[in-house]
Amino acid sequence: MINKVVKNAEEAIKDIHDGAVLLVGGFGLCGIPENLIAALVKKGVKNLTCISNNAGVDDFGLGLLLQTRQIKKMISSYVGENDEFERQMLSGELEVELIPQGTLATRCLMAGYGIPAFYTPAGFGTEVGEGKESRKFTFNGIEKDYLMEYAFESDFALVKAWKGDEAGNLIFRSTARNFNPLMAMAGKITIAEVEELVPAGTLHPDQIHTPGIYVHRIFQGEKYEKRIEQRTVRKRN
Amino acid sequence: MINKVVKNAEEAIKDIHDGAVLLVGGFGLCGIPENLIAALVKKGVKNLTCISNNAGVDDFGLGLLLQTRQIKKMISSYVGENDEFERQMLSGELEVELIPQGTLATRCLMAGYGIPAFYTPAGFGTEVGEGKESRKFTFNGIEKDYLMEYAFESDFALVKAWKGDEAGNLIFRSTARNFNPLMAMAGKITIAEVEELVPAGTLHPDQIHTPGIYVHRIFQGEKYEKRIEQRTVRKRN
Amino acid sequence: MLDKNGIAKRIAREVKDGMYVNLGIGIPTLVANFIPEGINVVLQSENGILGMGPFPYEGEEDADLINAGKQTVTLLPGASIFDSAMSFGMIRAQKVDLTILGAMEVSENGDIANWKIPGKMVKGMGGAMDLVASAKNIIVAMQHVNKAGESKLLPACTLPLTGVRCVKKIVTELAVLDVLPEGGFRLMERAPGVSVEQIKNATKGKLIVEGIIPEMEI
Amino acid sequence: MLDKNGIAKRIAREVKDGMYVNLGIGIPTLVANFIPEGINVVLQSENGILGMGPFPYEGEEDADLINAGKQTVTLLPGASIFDSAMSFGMIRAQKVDLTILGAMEVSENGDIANWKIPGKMVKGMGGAMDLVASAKNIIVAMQHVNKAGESKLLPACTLPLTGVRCVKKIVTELAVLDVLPEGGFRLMERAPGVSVEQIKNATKGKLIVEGIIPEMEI
Repeated sequence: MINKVVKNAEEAIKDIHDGAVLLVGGFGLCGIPENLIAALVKKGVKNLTCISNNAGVDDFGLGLLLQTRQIKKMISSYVGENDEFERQMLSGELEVELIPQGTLATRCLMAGYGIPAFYTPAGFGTEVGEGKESRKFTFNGIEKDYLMEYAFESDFALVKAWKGDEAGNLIFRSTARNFNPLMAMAGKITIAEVEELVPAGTLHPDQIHTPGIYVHRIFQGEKYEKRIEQRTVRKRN
Repeated sequence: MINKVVKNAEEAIKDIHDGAVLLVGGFGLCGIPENLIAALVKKGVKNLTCISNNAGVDDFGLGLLLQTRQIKKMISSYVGENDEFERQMLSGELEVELIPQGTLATRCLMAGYGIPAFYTPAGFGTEVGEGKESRKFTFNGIEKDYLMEYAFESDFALVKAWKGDEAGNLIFRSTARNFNPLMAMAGKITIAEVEELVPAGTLHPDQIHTPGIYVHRIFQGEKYEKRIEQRTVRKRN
Repeated sequence: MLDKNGIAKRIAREVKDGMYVNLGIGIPTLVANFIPEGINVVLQSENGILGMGPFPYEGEEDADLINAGKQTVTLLPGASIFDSAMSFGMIRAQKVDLTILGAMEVSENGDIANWKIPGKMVKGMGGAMDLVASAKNIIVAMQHVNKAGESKLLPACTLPLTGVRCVKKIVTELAVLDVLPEGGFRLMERAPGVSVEQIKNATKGKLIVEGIIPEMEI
Repeated sequence: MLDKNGIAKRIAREVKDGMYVNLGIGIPTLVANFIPEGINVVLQSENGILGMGPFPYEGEEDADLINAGKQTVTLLPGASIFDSAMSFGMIRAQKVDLTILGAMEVSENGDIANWKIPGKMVKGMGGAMDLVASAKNIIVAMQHVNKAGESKLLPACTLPLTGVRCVKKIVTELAVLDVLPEGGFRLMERAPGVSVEQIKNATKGKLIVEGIIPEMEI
């Protein structure tokens, strides 16, 4: 067993530098690395490029790093719900690249699997396809146009899991899984915060979502807020 | 919940026809669909193309379908351990295509993910690369030559899981996982046999390896032999 | 003329037993409320759910369990959870049988525009481009005309596209229309109390009216 | 001159703390027996294991738990199981630090042939082509000459290739040799009791001998 445990978020991000390219897990505010984002705010690193499906809300998630103007560029699929984001984007302070959600997810997967390029139909014939190579393939009898997309290159991946062990193995809970295992695989250096850190041998080998080989540093996070963006409920009859 | 349960192996394979292309799960004799193979022998369909990492041994696994000369072509990565296989191959009765194991696995994954083509370095500069498109990519600063490989097209996938539910969700046990979840995703029609079939709602949603959407028919298999190919042990001190 | 629930109710009739269905935000979400008893359907949410259930009872919300609209939801028996690559993988591999989504514009050859208005804040395409590029069957739920009274069924989209030649059927407050493979909106049904003339006036793209157009049953 | 265990023992010294290692069948498998205490290494088996342990105790074999050589094995604490696509994914992404495998021939530019002899029954490449095409660091464990007494370290391979320009180091019963990026086998160490002359005679490819070649410590 190779021990991946670090003390806390500050130690985990100590070598994240100005200008770093970060993959940040989560979908909306669900499954985001709360402690790592807080540590980045505290550290004050600047000119970050963040690849993350969304950009948080004004006062939570990646929105916190937008407030402090630490992000130079966002690569996302959907960035609503954030006034400061909108202001920075419209004023040109913030660079934004929008890409289809499935392409975003798959570019992470391919990085984790060492596949530099692949073909997907998403965005063909739209402005997403402009300037990209395209090619026709026939699969199962259906001919279609596909765009060639590339695996993501990045410096660090910051992910959040439910449980993790000393060997860096991760288990995610419910839809907090989302992009987290994919970004964990894609990171050149992957940092995982977990709600519960357990000794090696505690997690069942068949139930591990992300094997520890993909995780370089792990720590147990503190005071998870796990904010709900849209609290929708029904009444009991 | 969409119910995928069929009565038994015979019913599950009733429409597998002469000349069908089958993906067959398992690694060596580990995690092979024993009941489905037996049913194919009984049914007597001929001229099958089997995509499977290995070809079984003389009297077990796909070796049974070789004994009865039901297989026209094998697509595998490694085919030792089988005298009848060797005889048919050398006599030209059996067509054999050998492809790298990682390429085999990934061609299944890509079929299940609707990606018609991807790039892998395996086999570049060898006879595996002959006649294939190749291309240079630089990923994380390393330039390398890659071959373009295609997702598998097939008619049926036959897989074996440990537990499954009525909705077709599958959980694999230990290294009996191997190619099974990948072939399950890749099959146009996927048939799963399981050691234990449970009601929907019994399996934990976070622990499911193959979601039921990829499985068209499921049944509980009988009398699993689970033969061990290389029984290696150590003595207690 | 149909209200939003009416559109959803009519679309629900397109949902067949045994289908895996992805519902977009807005009217499409309402479709789930009208799927008849005995029709077994599994809802996919592209953030990683198969077998999505209704909203939780008050006090039972789980921050870790949301749908693609970021709303708290529940899971039904037989549900499974997976990562976003697998989620879009099963969409791309056409394992999801039906996608229902909203649109700003649809063209007579099936192009759809629903993510960007030049000059306005662009929030992004989310999963829409993946869904429309891959789905076997796409039904658009939308109003026939926009707030300015202009037709949203056009010869060609004026807004940036989400996908090309992909929409198969459109249900609006006025009508049900099929998009023909050779191009054109074929009028299939009129909403209760709506005349063919009204539909003609509200449709700028090529409208094909053949024979008697029945009033829709909902 | 080293026996098989000697070769394995020498290679074990190349295994550093914190490495993920894939061991091929034959001599490479023996390397696991010689990794010193205190060196934490995780063994990968390409059929889907990280954290592979020793053979099970008699009576504790599990048909569902085998390694890539189809032998019954065990798991160590911290182990994980995954499918074959992820297994080769982590290999391709160079998360596995070191691959140790056998060879029939190695050329002076690092090409390797280890899967096919024309005219003989071909069993297949298994995972070897994926491993050699992807690994950051490849050490070949083999005999210096074949049964016919011919050198296996050649100017160019005569057998069908498994991979090109990939081997970094070779350990044989006679010597440790580095394959230089510009081509050539650089002699690094002699096996106990073996002379440089013996190694020269057994090496058909370009051998580079500079300075005094130490006898290996094992």
